[in-house]
Amino acid sequence: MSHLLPWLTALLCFTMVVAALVAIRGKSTPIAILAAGLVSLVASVLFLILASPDVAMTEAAIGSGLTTFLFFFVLGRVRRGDHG
Amino acid sequence: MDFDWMKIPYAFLTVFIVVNYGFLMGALIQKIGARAGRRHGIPIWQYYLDVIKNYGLRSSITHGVMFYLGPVFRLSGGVGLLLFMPVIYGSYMFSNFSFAGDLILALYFVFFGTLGMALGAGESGHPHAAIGVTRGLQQVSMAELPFAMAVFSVALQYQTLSMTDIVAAQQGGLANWTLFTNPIAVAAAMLAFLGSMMRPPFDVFIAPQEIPIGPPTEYHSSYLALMQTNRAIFPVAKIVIYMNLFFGGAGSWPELFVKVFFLYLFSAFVGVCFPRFRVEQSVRFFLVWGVPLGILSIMVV
Amino acid sequence: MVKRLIALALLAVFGAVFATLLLGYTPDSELNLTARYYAERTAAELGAANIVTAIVVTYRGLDTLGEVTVLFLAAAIVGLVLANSRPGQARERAPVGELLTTGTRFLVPMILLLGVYVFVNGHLTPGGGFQGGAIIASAVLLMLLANPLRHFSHNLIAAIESLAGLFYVTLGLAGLFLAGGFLDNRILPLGNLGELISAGAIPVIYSLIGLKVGAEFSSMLASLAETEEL
Amino acid sequence: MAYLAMATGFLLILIGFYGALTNRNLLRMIVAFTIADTGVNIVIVAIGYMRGRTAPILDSTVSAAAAVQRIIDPVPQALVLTAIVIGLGVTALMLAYAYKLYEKKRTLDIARFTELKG
Amino acid sequence: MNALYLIAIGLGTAFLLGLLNEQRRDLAYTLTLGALTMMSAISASWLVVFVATGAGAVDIFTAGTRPPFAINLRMGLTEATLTLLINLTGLFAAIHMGEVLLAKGRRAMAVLLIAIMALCGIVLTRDIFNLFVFFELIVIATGGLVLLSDDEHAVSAGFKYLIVSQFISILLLIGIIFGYHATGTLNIDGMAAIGAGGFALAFFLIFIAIVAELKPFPANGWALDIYESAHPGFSAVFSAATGSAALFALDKILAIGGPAWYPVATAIGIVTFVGANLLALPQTNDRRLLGYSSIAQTGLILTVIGQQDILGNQYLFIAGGLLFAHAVAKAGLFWLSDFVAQRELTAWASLKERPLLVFAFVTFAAMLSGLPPFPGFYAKWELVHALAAADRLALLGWILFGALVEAGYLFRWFGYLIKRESDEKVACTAPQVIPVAAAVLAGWALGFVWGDLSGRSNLLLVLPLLFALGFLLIEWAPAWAKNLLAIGGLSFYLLQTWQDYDPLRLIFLVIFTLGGAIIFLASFHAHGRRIGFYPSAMLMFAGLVLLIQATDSFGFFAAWELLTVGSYFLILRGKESEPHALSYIVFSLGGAFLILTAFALANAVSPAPTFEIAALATLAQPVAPWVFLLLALGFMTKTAAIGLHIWLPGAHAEAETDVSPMVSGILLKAGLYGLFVLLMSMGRQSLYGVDLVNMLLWIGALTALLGNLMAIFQEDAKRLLAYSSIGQMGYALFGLALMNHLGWLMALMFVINHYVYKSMLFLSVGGVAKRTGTRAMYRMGGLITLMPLSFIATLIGIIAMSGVPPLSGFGGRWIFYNAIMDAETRLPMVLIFLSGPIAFLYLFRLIHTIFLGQLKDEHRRIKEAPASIVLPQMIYVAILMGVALFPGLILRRVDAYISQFLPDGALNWDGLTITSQYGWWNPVAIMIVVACIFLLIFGWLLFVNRKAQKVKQFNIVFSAERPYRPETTHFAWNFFAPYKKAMGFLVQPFVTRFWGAVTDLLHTAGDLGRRLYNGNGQIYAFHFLAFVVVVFAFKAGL
Repeated sequence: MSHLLPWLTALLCFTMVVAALVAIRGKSTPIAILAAGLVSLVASVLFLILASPDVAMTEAAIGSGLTTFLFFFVLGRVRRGDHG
Repeated sequence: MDFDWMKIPYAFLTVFIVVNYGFLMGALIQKIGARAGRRHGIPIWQYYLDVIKNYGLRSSITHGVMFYLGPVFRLSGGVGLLLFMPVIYGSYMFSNFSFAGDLILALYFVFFGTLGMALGAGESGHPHAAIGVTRGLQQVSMAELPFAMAVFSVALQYQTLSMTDIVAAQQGGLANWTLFTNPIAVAAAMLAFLGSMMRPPFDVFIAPQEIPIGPPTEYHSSYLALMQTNRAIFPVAKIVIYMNLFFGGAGSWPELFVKVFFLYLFSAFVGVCFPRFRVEQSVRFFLVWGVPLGILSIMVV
Repeated sequence: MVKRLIALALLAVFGAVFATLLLGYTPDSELNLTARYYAERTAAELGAANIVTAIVVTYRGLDTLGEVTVLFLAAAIVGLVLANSRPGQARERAPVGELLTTGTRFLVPMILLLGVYVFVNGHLTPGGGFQGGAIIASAVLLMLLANPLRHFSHNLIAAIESLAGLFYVTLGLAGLFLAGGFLDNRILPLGNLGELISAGAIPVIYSLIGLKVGAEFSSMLASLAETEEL
Repeated sequence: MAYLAMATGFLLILIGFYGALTNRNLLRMIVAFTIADTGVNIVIVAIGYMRGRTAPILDSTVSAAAAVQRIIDPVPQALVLTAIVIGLGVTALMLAYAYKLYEKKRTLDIARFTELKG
Repeated sequence: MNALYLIAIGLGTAFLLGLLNEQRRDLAYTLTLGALTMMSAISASWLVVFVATGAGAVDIFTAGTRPPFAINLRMGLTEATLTLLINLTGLFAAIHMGEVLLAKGRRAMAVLLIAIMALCGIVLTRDIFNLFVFFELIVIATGGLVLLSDDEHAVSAGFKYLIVSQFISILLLIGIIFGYHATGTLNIDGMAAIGAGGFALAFFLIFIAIVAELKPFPANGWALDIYESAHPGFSAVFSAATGSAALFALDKILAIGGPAWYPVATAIGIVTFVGANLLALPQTNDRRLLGYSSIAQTGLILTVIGQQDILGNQYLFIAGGLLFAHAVAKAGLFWLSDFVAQRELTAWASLKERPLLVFAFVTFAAMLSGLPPFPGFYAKWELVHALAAADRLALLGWILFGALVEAGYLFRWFGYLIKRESDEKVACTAPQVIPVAAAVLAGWALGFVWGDLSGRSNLLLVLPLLFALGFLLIEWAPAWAKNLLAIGGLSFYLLQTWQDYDPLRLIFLVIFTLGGAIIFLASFHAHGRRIGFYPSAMLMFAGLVLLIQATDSFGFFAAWELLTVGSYFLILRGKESEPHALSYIVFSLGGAFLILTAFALANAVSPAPTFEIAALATLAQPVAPWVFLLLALGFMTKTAAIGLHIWLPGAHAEAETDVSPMVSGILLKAGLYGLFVLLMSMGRQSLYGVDLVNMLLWIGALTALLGNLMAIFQEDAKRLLAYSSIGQMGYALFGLALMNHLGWLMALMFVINHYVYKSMLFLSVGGVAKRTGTRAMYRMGGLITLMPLSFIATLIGIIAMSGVPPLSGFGGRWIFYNAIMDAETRLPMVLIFLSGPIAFLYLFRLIHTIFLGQLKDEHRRIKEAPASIVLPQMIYVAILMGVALFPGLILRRVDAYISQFLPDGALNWDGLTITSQYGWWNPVAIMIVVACIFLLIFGWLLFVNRKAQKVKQFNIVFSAERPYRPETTHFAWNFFAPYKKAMGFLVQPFVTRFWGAVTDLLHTAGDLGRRLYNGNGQIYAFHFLAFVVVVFAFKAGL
């Protein structure tokens, strides 16, 4: 198990970077938001690997959960004019 | 030197001599000028006639207090200037009130009459009076500059501001005259002299033969007589300054008469030869020719 | 395009700075002074098994108080910002699915319970007030999703939030009088390490935090939910 | 591992910054910031990580006495907790602002809100 | 009270508000105010304890654990003062914003409370992460409070702020965590003990993040938008409280970085100070301008923080002085801005109907400009001295330059306030008034405290100044009563102190006091209460007498600033004087800064707590010539030497009738006094082989010439006199620079004469202008019969001034000629020779075109000037006559006094004749001779022409016509046209163009800088990142 951890970490990191790039450069805002949420979610797994369960929980609950919902709330309100 | 009651009759005597000399010399110069122009000219006693006539005329008008006082200022300026100077070198009798002040007093007192006259003429309300005054002032402001510098140069040369001392330093022969010991200063001063003698080419502000402009425009009768009297005294007094500073002064009245006459003639001579300058032209003239000479004279002394 | 290039150029410098930091970084082999103190003394001093919690609630309690205040502020300001945007009357909305409604009814109590569990056990296990608060808020979120027209009592939320906050501050002040200082948890007996009722005031405080955070998140969500679609 | 995580964290920060600098859409800027925030959190946690140690929680496997040798540095974790919550607060606030701005101008383009300048 | 209560009360109350019913807003508001009051009281109690006992700082532990394992706070003198400032600002802001807080409800109040609490937290905490948390609280609270504004742009401003804050906090966090990793602690003191050497990069990130909270130029666009759009009540907090807290935070952080980072802080600070001030120049929006000014002031304090290595134990005094002056004044101005309906600077004119608000504005502007008696003045003094002592002259120069620019726009603004028109009515409500009043009180109280702490004379205990300020309290009294009091005060002061002075000082003192009293006689013509006149005038006179009193450099400089400010207010009272008063104050302050620098340089080489003026004599190379140069330049701005003269004509001409003589006849002498003192103590100095005194000689001569030359081309009588003053001051400067006995005597004679005849002429012309309603001379004419007394005064004045015997002016000329006989340099004399006759031209113009020539129809019924204006003129005529006859009365003693310094060439005063080594002069004899000749001739004329009658106006010979229109017959306009043709090239407005170009350049720079701020929040983020990069490069290159 432990020898797999670095690979897993690398995979997670790669995923985060890709997701982050999608969030930044992607055309669609909802997908960007989801990608950002994904970054956060993956990060919380990474935190677990880094022996930080408290942080992992928080990141999962707040960073990826609540934040994403907040985004969608607002996005839902302003969707029509979203051409920026 | 100090005051002494005897100075009062002496002063009157000085004034008397200078007035007569002034009348005669003025007419003479006028006549010379006329002859040079192939005209007959005025009789030598013409100025006496004019003055007597004008004193005799009774005028009943005045434009106001300053108007009334203008000629008084004018003549006071001339007489005062004369009396504040040692006219005849070495003579107690004709050193008059020179104990009251030195060369500087004389230089500044020149303006006393000018100022009063200008104010008097101004009150007449005649625009030409003001035009004349301004022209005169403008020209004289620049014309006086080389002279002031020459005076400074001479004062530096002799290390004194006393006119008597300056004359004293020039005694002992022609070569001791400032004319030869400090020719540049004299040259500068003589340019200024031309400018301040109200003769062509620097006479645009007096211009008597044209439409009447200039300070005397509104003056007539006894006012004019006072001014005519001053015309006799003032140039002489002024030339005396030049004579004392640059031409060895005069040890006696005849010497004075001769020197003053030739100096006066000099201005007349130049005047005959040149056409009249406009004011800005004469200002520029003195700026370009007089001032550098004056500066030079200060620098080399 | 120029903007992007400039951005890249600027970020290149930052990248260099970060790279320098990264390359200069050597992991500690031993705990540093502060961490060592916490590792050695937390259990004895504060009686909390979860050292992170002990730090969060007590040693760095002032930070946490500030943190809670950040949320309080954010909630208040979100409320303020959106205050004028609230619609005057109820909006027409398409009904949401039956599944969601039913699911909500079933799930909400369980989620709430889970949230409470998380913050009550904060001093023992991973998790605590913030995580628990977030979980509680997710219950509210669920309810909002199920019934967008639901009107939450802002006063209720505010009251919970305020009371929790007040108690928090009061407990902190009690530390001044009863124990070693502001936010000292030893105003209550420390109990035995690892038990639920232990670690002095930490569970109480963390619970208050949980309530407060939950209320604050809920308040934010509710405020946002009540805005009008533009 | 920590290096990798930290590098990723930094990379996320840079990506987030880039996004915030180049996206004119308000919401996308905020998204970019959350990514950068996540990056910061990763960096912080990575700093505290020590190979071969466990989470700073005392339980049956980690006794209080052995803690010094067994656990990783708890402080960064405490800090990250705070940072995450603060990040959420700021994000929420920015979202509310974005909504308000949109309400005013019906656009999310940051370049349109330039009445105040000079 | 434990300092933690500051936080607990703030937070607790904020939470408590949530429990209240949303409808109980009054209660919530009361609670808020109560909490803020209690917090203020706690801070105040700490402050009292620290001040009373001198106790050291107290550490406050949390969590029952010692630092670095738990967060600790610290309460010391600085912290107590700062938290008091913050809490009071918060309290008054809450009062000020009462209406909007009540409207928005408890949430808004909670946000405000938390903001104030967090600011206190920033000040108190010793933990760096805790600092971060508090900063985040501030960011969010700011984001919320911005919204209290009714400006719809506030939202976008807030968003821009949040964007940049995100960048800042990310950098800060990274810095903190790496700092922690390097040191194993988060405690600031713990980190400081280890030092930032091992984690310089991380520290850089922390540093730059905190610096960014100070809104450094140019990465501060967002802050300006907030200042512009936020509610002014909050802007006050944002400027005064947030700025102070952030500065203190930076100060704390720098303890970690250590001295290696001071230069960085200094560089950022000074760039911010100068840059923000430049950008403030072209602003027209009041709040945005205040924002720029706030940023600039913060930059200045940051500079001071960066210079703490050389400030020693003065550090807190200086930083505190600047900080409090800035905070109180800025808060006050922001609050004041609420009285103004529109946001243009010119709209502030609506305040002028309310003298108390004007007074408040003056207080704040003076505080910001560092004028006495406010804390900034003392701080500036010490700062400049410390910088000079450490040889950091470039920095010193930039600081003063920035301060000058700042004073420029502040006083321009004040000019708008006083001079522009506005229809708006100002409504005052108690919540608006209380905070402003509190700020005013605080300002004066701080002035007192700082004066007390300064270890120098506390200006607010100086009697003449108090006397002047006392007039503020009796503004309700009628003008005549105040006038009596002013005359009495000046005379009393003279009576009390005249024995203390040597003859030279006594002459100046007499002119300043008795001279002032005589001019005040003319002020009896004013009716009503004449609000603002007496405090300003007496402030100027207080400065003048203090100048004479001063023996050390501090007293001298303080007096100098006081008289400058007083005279500025006086000048500003003129109808069209707005731009002229502005250029006056800018030039004067510039000159004052030069003087300050000179004193600082001098003090630097001969270190002593107080620098005696007399010690100037002991200065040696290489400092001495520089000191000389700076002082001379400073004094010459006051005497309006050529090149520095452009402020004078407008300022003197546009001033009120009785103010013109004050500023011309009296105020100019202050500059001469300075030059006297300078030359007396320092003598000849040369720099790079150039004899500086010789330079002065040239400047004096040029000034005399060009001043006079410009005077002759003026159509405006008072302008003519003003230019004439320039020329006259040139003469006096020339005399001084001759550096011989008679030169000084002449200068002194000019001091007296110029006072007498210039005051007289200004009064006379002022009286005429008052009656005719114009100052254009060509529109006057022929007034001699209607205003004979004014005419006489003018006549005597111009005779005296032109130097024609027998009046006193001649004495001056005579001494002058004797003096130049001794001079080594001859060339400058030429200019003086020329300027003499030119003076004649304008004097003639003055008297002719006003009193002679043709009377205009519309003036036929005017009367002599009011008796109160004529009376002093007659006194002057008497004085002139007296001085003309017996100059020895005054000059003899001075002559003897000067002999102490220049023994050669003293005059001989035996009998009535005054003798020098070259010539002589007998004023009495001259007078008698002239009078006799004059009277004789006058009598003769009366005799031959006794029946003369005055004729009517147009009874003149005029080309055989009788003119009928006085306008066409009065030769007055463009009087000296030929001269302009011939000499006009000398009076091309080169100097005006030069200074105009300088001003334009500054404005253009400011305008170009403004383009940076294009309003796009994203671009502001670019600015910030670029700023970080630049600072990084700077630090790396250091």
